[in-house]
Amino acid sequence: MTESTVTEPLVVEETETRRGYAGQSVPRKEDHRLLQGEGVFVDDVKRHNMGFVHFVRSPYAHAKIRSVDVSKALEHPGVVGTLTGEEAALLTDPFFQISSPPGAHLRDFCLAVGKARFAGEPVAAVVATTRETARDAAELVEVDYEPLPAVTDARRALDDDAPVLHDDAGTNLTWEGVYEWGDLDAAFAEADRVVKISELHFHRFNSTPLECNGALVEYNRGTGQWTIITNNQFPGFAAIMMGPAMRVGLDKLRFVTQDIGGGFGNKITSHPQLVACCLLARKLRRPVQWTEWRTDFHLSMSHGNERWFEDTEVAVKDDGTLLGFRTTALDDAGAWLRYEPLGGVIWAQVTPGMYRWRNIRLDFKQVVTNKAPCSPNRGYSRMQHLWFTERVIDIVAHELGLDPVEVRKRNYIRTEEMPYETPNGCVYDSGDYAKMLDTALELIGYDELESRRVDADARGRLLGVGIGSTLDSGTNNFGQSRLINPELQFSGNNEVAMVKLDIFGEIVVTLGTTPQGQSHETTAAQVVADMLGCSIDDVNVRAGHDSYWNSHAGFSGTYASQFAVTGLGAVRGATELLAAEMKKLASVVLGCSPDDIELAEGQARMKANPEAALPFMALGAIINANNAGLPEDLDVTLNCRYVYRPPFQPPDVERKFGNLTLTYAAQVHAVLVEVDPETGVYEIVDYAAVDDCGVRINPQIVEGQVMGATAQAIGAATHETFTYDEDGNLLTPNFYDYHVPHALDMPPLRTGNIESPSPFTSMGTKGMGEGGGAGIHAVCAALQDALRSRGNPIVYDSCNPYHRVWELLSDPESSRQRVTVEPG
Amino acid sequence: MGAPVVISQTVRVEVDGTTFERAVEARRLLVHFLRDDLDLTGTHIGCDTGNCGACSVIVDGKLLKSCMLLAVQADGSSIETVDGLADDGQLNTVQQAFADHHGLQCGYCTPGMLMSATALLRETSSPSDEEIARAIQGNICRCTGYWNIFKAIKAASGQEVAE
Amino acid sequence: MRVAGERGFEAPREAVWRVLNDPAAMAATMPGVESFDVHDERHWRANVKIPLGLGTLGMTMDMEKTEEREPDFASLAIKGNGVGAILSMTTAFNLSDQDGRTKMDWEADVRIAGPVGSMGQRVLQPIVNQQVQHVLTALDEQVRKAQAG
Amino acid sequence: MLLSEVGYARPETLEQALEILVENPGARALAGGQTLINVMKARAASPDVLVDLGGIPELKGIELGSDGTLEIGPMTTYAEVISSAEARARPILGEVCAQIADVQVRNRGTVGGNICASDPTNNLPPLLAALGAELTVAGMGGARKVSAGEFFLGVYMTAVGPGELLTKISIPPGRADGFASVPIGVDGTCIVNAAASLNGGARIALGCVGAVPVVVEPESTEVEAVRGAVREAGLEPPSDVHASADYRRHLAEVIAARAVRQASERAR
Repeated sequence: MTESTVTEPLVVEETETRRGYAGQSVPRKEDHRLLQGEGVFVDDVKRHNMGFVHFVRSPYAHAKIRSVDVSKALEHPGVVGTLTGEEAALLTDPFFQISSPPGAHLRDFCLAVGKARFAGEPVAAVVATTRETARDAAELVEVDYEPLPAVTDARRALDDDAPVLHDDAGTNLTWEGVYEWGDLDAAFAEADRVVKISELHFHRFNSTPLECNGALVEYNRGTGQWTIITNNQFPGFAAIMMGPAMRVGLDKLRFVTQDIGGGFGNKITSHPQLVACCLLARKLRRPVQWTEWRTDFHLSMSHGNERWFEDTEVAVKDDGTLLGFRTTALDDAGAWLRYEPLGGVIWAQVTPGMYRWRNIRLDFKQVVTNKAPCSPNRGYSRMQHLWFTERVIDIVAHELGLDPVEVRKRNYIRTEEMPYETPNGCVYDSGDYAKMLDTALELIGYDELESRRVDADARGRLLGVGIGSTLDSGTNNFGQSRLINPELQFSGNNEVAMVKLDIFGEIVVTLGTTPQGQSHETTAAQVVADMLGCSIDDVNVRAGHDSYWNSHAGFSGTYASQFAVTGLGAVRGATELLAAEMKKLASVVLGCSPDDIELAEGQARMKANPEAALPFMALGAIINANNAGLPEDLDVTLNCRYVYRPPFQPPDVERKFGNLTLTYAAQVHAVLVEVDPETGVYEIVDYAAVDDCGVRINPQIVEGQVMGATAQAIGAATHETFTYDEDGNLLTPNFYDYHVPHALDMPPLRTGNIESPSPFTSMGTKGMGEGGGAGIHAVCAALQDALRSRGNPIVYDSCNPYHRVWELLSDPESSRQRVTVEPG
Repeated sequence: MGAPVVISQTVRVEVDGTTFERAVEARRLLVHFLRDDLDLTGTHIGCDTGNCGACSVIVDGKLLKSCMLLAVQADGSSIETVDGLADDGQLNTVQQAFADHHGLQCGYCTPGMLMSATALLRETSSPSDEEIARAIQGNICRCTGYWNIFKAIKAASGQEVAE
Repeated sequence: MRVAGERGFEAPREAVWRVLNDPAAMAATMPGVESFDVHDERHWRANVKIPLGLGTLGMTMDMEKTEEREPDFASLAIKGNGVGAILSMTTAFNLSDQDGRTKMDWEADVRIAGPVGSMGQRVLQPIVNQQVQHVLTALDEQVRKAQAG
Repeated sequence: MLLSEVGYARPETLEQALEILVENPGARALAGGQTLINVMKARAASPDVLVDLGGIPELKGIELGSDGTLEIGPMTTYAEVISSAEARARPILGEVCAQIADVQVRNRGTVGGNICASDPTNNLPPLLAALGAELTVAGMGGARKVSAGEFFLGVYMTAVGPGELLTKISIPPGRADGFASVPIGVDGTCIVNAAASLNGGARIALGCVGAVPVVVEPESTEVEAVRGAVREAGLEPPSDVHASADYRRHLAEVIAARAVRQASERAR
């Protein structure tokens, strides 16, 4: 364990959380409203006299904006006003940039100013009394564009003749960093073989939450305050971005959310549109409502990072022992750095993947291109890197004629090595990867594999098996942002919860998070009910988020696999405080010491004499409504707020060394595919997903997250891709061409679970839900295995639609040219 | 005398047992009519190409996507939506099965999913796995991977479900 | 997308050249032309309604003759602006004598952006090919007319 | 979402419908709307008036003639074809309709709408071309019959001219039919599809490889003969994000052979 990890401040006996609700699949509190269509999603909210916002979007991927003329739109009946980029540039300052120079020099406003940099970028906004009228009027806005050449391939972005997106930066290379740990020269000197892989490509896609972005914004002229009802999933970040840009304090921005229709990270970077709505609400003196439609979302919002891995070299022994690797990661951020370049460091949370190699060099370059801006997507930045490490393992095994299962087992970090410090100072808290692999292989029927190959062969199909083993690192140390920009004053992490006992004995829990299906109301209630010894039905967890509740801190939100640690850590802390106050109050009333009091069956009672008991209702009533005669020095409010703070130190910026996340959930997936060699069409015929996220508060909810992550990985591996043509037109702008898995596409799934409690969290839980994209790699590996008899093609892309499989079948050689094996 | 060409007209529909009458533009989609004009926001919108099924409702006994139908085309019809499934806050069998088997996470696709399940179970009392998948092929869910939804619908039909 | 081809005309090169450089004649070759204005011998503007079975696609097309080498070569840059689509197109033709007949080698690079672009290339490419064929057939017609009259 | 302003009419007779179409050159027939309304959402096409054919009884229904000819009203939905006893006279019809999109679309989408949309990815245009269907097109001046081969003129363009409507789809008897496709995901949008009919000579129609179905008539039903015939058809398929022209050309051969195989099995 490194210096940076200290034991948790909150110590409670294991037994207290092991009995009771925690660990049980109790029914979800959220379901009753959602199943009746009574959830409140952002587009469900209405206000008197609200206007509807429609954005005018650039049809060009790259164009100078000579002029924007809104006069015809303003004359259109039903139109109440407009906003242009020029106005925005006067009324706001550019958004704060996370990057160090040259990325730091980008001037990013809520609407395009002077230049459009991707097709679909908002250039102006129109507000009208109906949705349809707003769109009609948007078509009347006359924008005079001067089209410019576009760059859509990151590999061309740094060419001398490549068009530069941001003159302020002067280059398309917005951030670069060299990461090196261990002794590469020694590793390559020791190697029996060096496997060289010229290029691998992780494609562009995102999780496409079914609900797109939206907001309803009201401006209070008297207080100068905006109420922003939105489905943004990280209000803390949005506020930090918006306040300075709008030149107001953060308390002038009230964020309100109830139900969110999926997020997966894609709803973190809606702050530009939110600023546009704020400016319109103030300018037009009425509430404005913005709903993003599917095509808008695909064109302009939060694509996952596309990444190229160039000139990879792997040092390996003949027995398959992996010594180290070198590679260059070229990351395509799209046109703006809205959350980037954090992707330039987040991957380092899982630097060695699940493996023991100690010598690693990765040159990270991030460029901007004329495509939609990237933002976090389930598995953010780690997924790309883990896909790379998994591809390397399988290509090495494949080329050295070794069994991928054996190579994994030989190189997996061993359970007895846990907690394991990675070459860059991260600490893998616990796990048993080899056991997970065995479980996955058993679930997939690995023993009958050969007979299944024969059977498939008889049907003219090629069977392939693939393994994907990944990590879901949870609870960020935001100090890692300093590896991107040493000037940044962020570090650690936090989350808030408040728990109170109300006048009629009702327990009210308020969270700082913004769940999008992760069932926080249910799991929080399980923990609270267990700690207070009452029924889960007596625990009311408020739905959603409201910054007026004051139950949030800088990093509040729902992202980066952490609720089971940060969210529940805060809930535990607040409940501990409340329990102590309840005992103290009861001891005063019953005339004993707080230590004589226990909380059970909805009462505070004397351990020695359970007859002497005060129901919670009595406690609530005494403090809130019947407090005369209580001792003056009785310091009890029955309304407790706790800020959970994980034990982090800022990382060593020079060595790029330190603990970047607190917990490491693990996934091992195994998949069987059958390929039709005539067409390249393939089918996933069996799938096994084994997960280990430590102690599970609600197994059914955890399994649901595993299933969801699996389905998204299957979609990404097979058909989901944001593909652009050379002019920067998005060729998959909606669900017609962007094919997500439908019911009939789903393979049979078997799930398995292993529980390795985290030593670093009070309940042994680990953040989970992102899943690490194990399925993306598993499908790639299975395809490569299936095509072995057809000229040994190398699967080099993370997305393999039928046409790519056919290309591998019809011309295996060109893919093989990417790989060479040389003596060490 | 030919039929008149109208830009807007009064539409009268029965939704979940209540009759509504509103003047509406011919161009307005049924889903916007339900959500914006009738304030029945249980029915959702997840795409703009008729692919996702979040807006699925049952019109005169037929399961349809209310984003591919003009409100004026629904004039005189009887519409069933998610808002009408529960009996005074009491979840019906299908809703309860979705809760029991964790057939929803964010809950956004759920209203459409429930209507598709409802339509299926009316015609097929104990559907096979294949029939269940076919019945919800037109409903996209991004959270669950459908597996728990398959379970929920099977259980709702009274069949054994392997846990 | 790029489309190219060659076409023969039963007419001398000069005749074909004249038609190709006569705005009025060219206008007659374009699908669904509603109005056609000549700003100068290098700049024309046409309002067209391209017929699609599901409705028509209205566009204002600005054409500029970017290069001209009489009597065999010319190139045009065309910018179309419509509600559903933005079209930018460059096209060039090369005429050569073939014992009395005239051979025209032509090529066009068509780019479409905007909502129509989202209909998918498998729909757009056939549409473009079809409109090109329409233009070429109409051109034949115009050349014959010019010969006759 | 959010269509442009549009007029709407719901005639009760064919005459009324034709009248409106003639009086309003910018008018378009609205059948099931499962394509047209989506195109209007994208505002890629904006008709001035929508003529809703849903209220015209004579455009609905399926009849099986004594000679085995199937006569299908254009406003018949896919679901009605699937469940129609008469339609089983040509089983491939119901089978192919059952592969179209999903329950909701099959409940609303119509046979007439599918072929009049003439979207290159649709299933029915190649199927009807292969089956040798005959289509009746009516205008104020009366009706005319068009063979499926001549019906499809381009993407979204058919022999149904301004002021005209498709009023009937006639399908000759036969059972030796086959259909194969490579869709994006089960029942998804087709990358390439092919229909084959062996009722007196082999006729194959390929979809998604051009603006309209390409009809190929191989010498024999042998795989190589079929693939050769497709090769010689000189297809020029579009390239898109799902398939290059080369891949579509290759698939066309394979899929054609599979459609023929299915048809041959039924011929026995």
